[in-house]
Amino acid sequence: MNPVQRLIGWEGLLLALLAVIVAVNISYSPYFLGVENIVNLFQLSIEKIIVALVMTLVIISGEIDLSVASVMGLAACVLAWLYPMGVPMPLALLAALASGVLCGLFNGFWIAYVGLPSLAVTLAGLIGYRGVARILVEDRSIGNYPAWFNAIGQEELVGPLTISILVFVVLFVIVAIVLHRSGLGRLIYVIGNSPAAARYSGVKVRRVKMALFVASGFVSALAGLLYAARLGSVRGDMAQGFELDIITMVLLGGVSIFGGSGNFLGVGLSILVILSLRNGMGLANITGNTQTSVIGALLILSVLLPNMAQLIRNKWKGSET
Amino acid sequence: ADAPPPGKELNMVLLPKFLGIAVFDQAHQGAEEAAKELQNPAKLQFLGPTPENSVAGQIEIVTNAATQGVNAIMISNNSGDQIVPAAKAAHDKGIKVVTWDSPIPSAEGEDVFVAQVDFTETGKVMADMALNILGADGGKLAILSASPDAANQNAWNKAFQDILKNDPKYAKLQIVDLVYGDDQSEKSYNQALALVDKHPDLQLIMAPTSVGIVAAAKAMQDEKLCDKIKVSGLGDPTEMGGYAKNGCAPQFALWSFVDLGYLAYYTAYALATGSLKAEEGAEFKAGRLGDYKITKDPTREKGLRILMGPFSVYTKDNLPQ
Amino acid sequence: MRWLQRHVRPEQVRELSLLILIIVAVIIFGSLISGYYTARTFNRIASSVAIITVVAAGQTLVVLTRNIDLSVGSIVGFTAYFTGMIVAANNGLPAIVVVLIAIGMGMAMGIVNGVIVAWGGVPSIIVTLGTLAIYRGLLIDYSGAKTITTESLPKWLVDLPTTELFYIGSIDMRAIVVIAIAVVIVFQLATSLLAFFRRFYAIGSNPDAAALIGLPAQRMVFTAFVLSGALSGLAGFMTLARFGNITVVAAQGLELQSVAAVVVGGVNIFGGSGTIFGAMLGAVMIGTLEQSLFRLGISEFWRDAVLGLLILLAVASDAVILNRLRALWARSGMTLVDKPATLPTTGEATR
Amino acid sequence: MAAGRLVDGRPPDAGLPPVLEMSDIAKRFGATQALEAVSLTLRPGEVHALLGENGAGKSTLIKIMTGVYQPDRGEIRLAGQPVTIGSAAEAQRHGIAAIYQEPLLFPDLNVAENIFISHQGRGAVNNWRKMFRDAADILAALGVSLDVRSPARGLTLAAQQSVEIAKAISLNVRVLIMDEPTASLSAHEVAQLFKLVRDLRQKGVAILFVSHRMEEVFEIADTVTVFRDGRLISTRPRAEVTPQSAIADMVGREVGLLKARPAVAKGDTILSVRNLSREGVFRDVSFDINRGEVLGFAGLIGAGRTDVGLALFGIEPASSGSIMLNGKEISVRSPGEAMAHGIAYVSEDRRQLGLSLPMSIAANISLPVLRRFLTRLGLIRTGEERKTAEAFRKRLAIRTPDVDLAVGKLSGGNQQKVMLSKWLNTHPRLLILDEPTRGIDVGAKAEVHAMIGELAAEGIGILMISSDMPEVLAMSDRVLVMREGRQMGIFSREEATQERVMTAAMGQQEDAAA
Ligand SMILES: Nc1ncnc2c1ncn2[C@@H]1O[C@H](COP(=O)(O)OP(=O)(O)OP(=O)(O)O)[C@@H](O)[C@H]1O
Ligand SMILES: Nc1ncnc2c1ncn2[C@@H]1O[C@H](COP(=O)(O)OP(=O)(O)OP(=O)(O)O)[C@@H](O)[C@H]1O
Ligand SMILES: [Mg+2]
Ligand SMILES: [Mg+2]
Repeated sequence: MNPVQRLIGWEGLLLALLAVIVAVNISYSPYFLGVENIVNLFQLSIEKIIVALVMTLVIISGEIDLSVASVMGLAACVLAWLYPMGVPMPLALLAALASGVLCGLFNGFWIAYVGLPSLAVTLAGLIGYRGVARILVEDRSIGNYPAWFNAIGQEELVGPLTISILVFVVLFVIVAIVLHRSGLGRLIYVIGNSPAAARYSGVKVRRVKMALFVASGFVSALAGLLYAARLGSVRGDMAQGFELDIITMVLLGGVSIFGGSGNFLGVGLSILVILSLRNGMGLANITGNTQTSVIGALLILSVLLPNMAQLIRNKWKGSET
Repeated sequence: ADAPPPGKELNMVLLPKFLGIAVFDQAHQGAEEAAKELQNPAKLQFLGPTPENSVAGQIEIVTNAATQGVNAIMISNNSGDQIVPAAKAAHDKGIKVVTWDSPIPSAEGEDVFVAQVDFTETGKVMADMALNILGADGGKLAILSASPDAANQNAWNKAFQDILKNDPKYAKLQIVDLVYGDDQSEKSYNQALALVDKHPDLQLIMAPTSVGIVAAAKAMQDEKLCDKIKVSGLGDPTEMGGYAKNGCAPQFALWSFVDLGYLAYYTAYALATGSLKAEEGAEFKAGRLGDYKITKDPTREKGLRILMGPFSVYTKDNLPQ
Repeated sequence: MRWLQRHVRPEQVRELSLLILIIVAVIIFGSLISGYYTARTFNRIASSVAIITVVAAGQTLVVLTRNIDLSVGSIVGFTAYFTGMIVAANNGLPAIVVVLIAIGMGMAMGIVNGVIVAWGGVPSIIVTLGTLAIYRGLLIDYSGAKTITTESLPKWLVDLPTTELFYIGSIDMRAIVVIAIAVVIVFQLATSLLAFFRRFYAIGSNPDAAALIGLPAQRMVFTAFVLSGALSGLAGFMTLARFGNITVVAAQGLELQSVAAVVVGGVNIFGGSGTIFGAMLGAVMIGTLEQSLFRLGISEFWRDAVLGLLILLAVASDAVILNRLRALWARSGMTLVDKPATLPTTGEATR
Repeated sequence: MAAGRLVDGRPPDAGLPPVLEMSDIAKRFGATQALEAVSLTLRPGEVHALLGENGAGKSTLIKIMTGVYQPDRGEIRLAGQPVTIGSAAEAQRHGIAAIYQEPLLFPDLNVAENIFISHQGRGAVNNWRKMFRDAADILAALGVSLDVRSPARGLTLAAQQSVEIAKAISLNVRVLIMDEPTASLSAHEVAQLFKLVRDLRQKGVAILFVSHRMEEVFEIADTVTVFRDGRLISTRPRAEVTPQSAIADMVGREVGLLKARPAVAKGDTILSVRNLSREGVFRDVSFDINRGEVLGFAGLIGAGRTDVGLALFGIEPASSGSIMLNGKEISVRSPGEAMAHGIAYVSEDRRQLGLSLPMSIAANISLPVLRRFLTRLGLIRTGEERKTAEAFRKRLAIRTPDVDLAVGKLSGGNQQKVMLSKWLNTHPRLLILDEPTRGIDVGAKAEVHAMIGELAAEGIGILMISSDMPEVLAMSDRVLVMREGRQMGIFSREEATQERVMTAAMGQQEDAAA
């Protein structure tokens, strides 16, 4: 299958899936199409899908960042730690973002310059950064931020849209262009496909990877702050376990875990699929564990079914793959 | 005080911390019982998140419930103040928000908290059990709590620590450590053992969590330490019976979660029908449990509460058959 | 150097370095913690590491084939819970049957993973991310939120974790620990001696070549997942025995722990190299740190931070060492022997 | 086994019943008809050479024999019996083994295991001692001594190739297929290999031998078959074939044999290297390259030539010594710097280091100079990119439907051409070619040589690492010979004869050293 066919195949599938889910949701729940609900549908997972955008780049480059959720938590906790000490809010926010960048640099250093597998490094990060977050806030739950900060996460800004949602939209467009139109995007694919060849072509592989992890750290921190703004208070366990959901979104989008392939249309669609599915099940009063099971099954089937179809087609064409 | 009018069709949601924990299912039974008594034709929704996704899950469920415009939500809050925006939103839409088992610390977005017992009372009960076990000349004890993020746990521990500090009666009881088992048997078990290693002269492990207390008891039994180190705290008699008998846990306390669910339902129903106003001094009759009164919550300045009580302290002699 | 090369293979060097790291760690902790060198400390670490070790052994097999099994945590929890339920219902069951039930359950779930990965051609991380959620979901659904309690279990099972099988000096070897060690020994031998198991390395090392020489890649991958499932099942049984009280959150997060153990243990996450023994060392390393840091009196809240850092250092130090050695190995790898007697005959042909 | 009757070493005779017959085989890949109505017969004790341009279908036919691909049409008979070869495993069971164009080893397994794993029973228990001993013996027979305990990772192509061959002969085969086995071997090793092939022939094994090196084919083959565009053009006994006629069949036109490049007038020195060394890899390499000059690098595999190349290109920077470009001392710490100085390096390993196989031809060609194709905002001007690619496609006659095709889909030779284009696109002043014609057919080879000539004429300095002796002698103005990381001498075009270069490469005393 050439890339074009594959693209149509995969995104087509997701699109069909999305159509079905939306149809079912509409028929089941009168509330689904309500503006309020649509906004909530995004709001409830907005931080995850923001991080999913950068995660896409990281995975296509053949790496992975398991530490994103912990970085989200850490950034929020840095804020929660500084603000009560009387540090002015803007400074506290900058510091929080900086902490994300630092985590990114740290990951990037070990992965790009020392050459450790990202899975190992960011696994350590997953544990370690969460630990630092814990050190900062311990068992406290810290709230009472300035109203304008909470507004960022909660108030509707343009029509019914919150700042978080706008951030997501803008980021989506930017990252999509970077990946599919820019030189950097090209390099990301090449590195994902054949790192050695990239190096032998004078590509600054290390710098690109470093850049990706820093971006990942920064955006995760940003998302963490948006999360804090949305919930209005911060605890040590913030965003714990989000990494799996985020990776699920990216992989369901048809991005190869081995790097080198995948595209943004797919990720966009998979985000819509997962969010509307969750929301639909929520409105149908389906409880948490069933929801996660269904999404788990969906994740598997969405790759399994096309493969099966392909396999059968070949069997019956009698030719090898 | 008069009972709420039966037979009203009210959509109500019962929301536990997360699914799969025995005590919450007992609360569910109680609520169902109340629902039958009050002849509410609408089905009671028992919706919960999965353990690993508790905070985000609870927020999501509350938000969806608001979207569906249910009449009342009963929350055992696991999200500290992070649930506030969601709860507020629901409350602003005229939905009655009742918390039970674990309240919203700031009490924002909450009508009333149905308290199983008085939290300072809890501290006292824990102190008394400790005193009874360790005797007049006291000794060293450590707290094995659930997660650092559980509001009610933290409140209890604080009350416990305060009373030991301030009341000369308990002067000889010394708290040497506070650790968390995250309501996971394995972690609690290992934590208990670790405590033993770290404090050679430890005499009592106080675990105000139904998961933690059994794990601790099992650990002491396995290590044949029961005669040296006792276990106490808040535990489910059906799980703890054995340890009460064999002396590993001579005393522990709990309230009836069935009654708690029952009372929570009555409260929410009464509020939703308007027969009960969420204000200090308001009274109503909750079926078989009799009359209750809404009072200020001493542990939360803005909060209102209904106090269920009482504690039942269990020993090997009064275990339920 | 030459001698070393003859007798030690790179991945063994990797393990040696890790072993040294552990020893150093123990010495440091020993000097900081009074009464550290006791049978008790050993018991603590050993029995807390036992379960994760068994899981990590299965994880290693999977990782060798360039796959990963993130569902192990859910499998362990699932088997622990339902095995518990079954024994609770009929206390009379002979031990061996109980163990087989647990292993069988795990195997079944491993088979599901394996079939989908091997023949469905779905990347393992996707499959097991899915089954991670599904198995746990099923557990919550069918548990009816009951807790398995020590009460309901037969005595032999409750006592198993503390039964001492034999003694080495003052150290008593407990059943759980012995099971783990047995698993490690069996699979270590198998993976180094049996052609069948060597194929795991081949497939992970170069799938294309494996296909060209006709190794049944799909069957091998399938086998790896089944074994991982079975071992998780066994771990489930061990969990039931050790903790007695099983809730639906049992063994949550074990997947990451096992991956951590495997990674620290020097198993190449991209397949092809690493050993069961290494994975065990990885588990021991982490277990030692966790236990000892607590004993050191490091605050609850500091532990994870320190742990994360130490894991990273473990990986880094051993990777650096290994790269050096790899280079050395490669360099002196080949020497083409000169045979002046047979000067190239191609000469004639070109004239 | 058919071979059984021949072990007494009776000379092979065409009268024997064929081991393997393929009739009317066809295979199509999407647009390309890789094979069409091909019929081929292999007899015991016969070395059957298969010639054809890049993309003629040689490898495809081989992959069909070894069960990697299934033919769309046609029949395969083994010792008279019709068979279907469903998988590589089946092919092995039938006694068919193959050595592929690119060696395929298990980097993490040690050499011995690499040799034996393919035919160990599933139930087998490794007896490492015995395995190591047997492996060492087999390699000894090949005249290679490898540490059989060391992992295959990091072996040079040559070393890997030797292991591949050892692997094949360790199973007792009836049909041995060699797809360009000599592509990465030096003359010395080729000689060793051919000894072996002759032994096997004696034992009655049928050997299918694919090579782009005429002289080898005529040295070893009994029968010569020529492919063109997926069709079988001719099958004749060697005696009836001349190089010219074979080439004519291959390309469908007359092509001159490799002829010496006219010496060019010396320009001034571009690059002068002094005492360049890298710890434990190579030492004290010193040479000059003038504008428009081709400096050949000869030596056995593993002599360290590639490493010198890598040092100049900044991949593995030298640890000491000096590099002067146009009289200015420069330091090359990274490929980026090297390219900035106008140095380009065309790798010997196109699959791993040279190209990104899943990416399109155009993307590969633009990669080193991607900047040139970016807008101010850093977006790619795909139109420009494709235009450039098209230009090179014409200039080097790359066989492909279009430049958006993934490079991996091209045949070996065409991939080589794409790699060349990629580096020519950087407009280098100094071009380092590492095995530039490895796996390239005569037609393309001639083109590449012509290209090298042109580039030199344009004033580019060229450093050509090659294990193809005739090529080195014909193309180079001067030849530098390396051996085990040391420079054995530099020979002027006049001094450089086959014998002298060889002797130097083999480490015999050589006074003519410059
Ligand atoms: N047996 C071996 N195992 C691993 N690496 C080897 C071996 N022999 C040589 N090498 C590596 O190969 C390089 C030297 O061979 P190199 O390829 O440079 O020689 P060459 O003359 O370029 O041969 P080739 O014709 O393959 O390019 C060095 O990097 C050396 O480390
Ligand atoms: N997997 C494939 N998919 C599509 N086309 C292919 C594939 N394999 C080979 N081809 C095409 O089939 C034709 C024959 O390729 P093949 O590799 O057999 O040529 P070859 O004679 O081996 O060339 P070379 O001498 O360069 O190795 C080429 O046009 C090639 O592009
Ligand atoms: Mg070929
Ligand atoms: Mg070379």
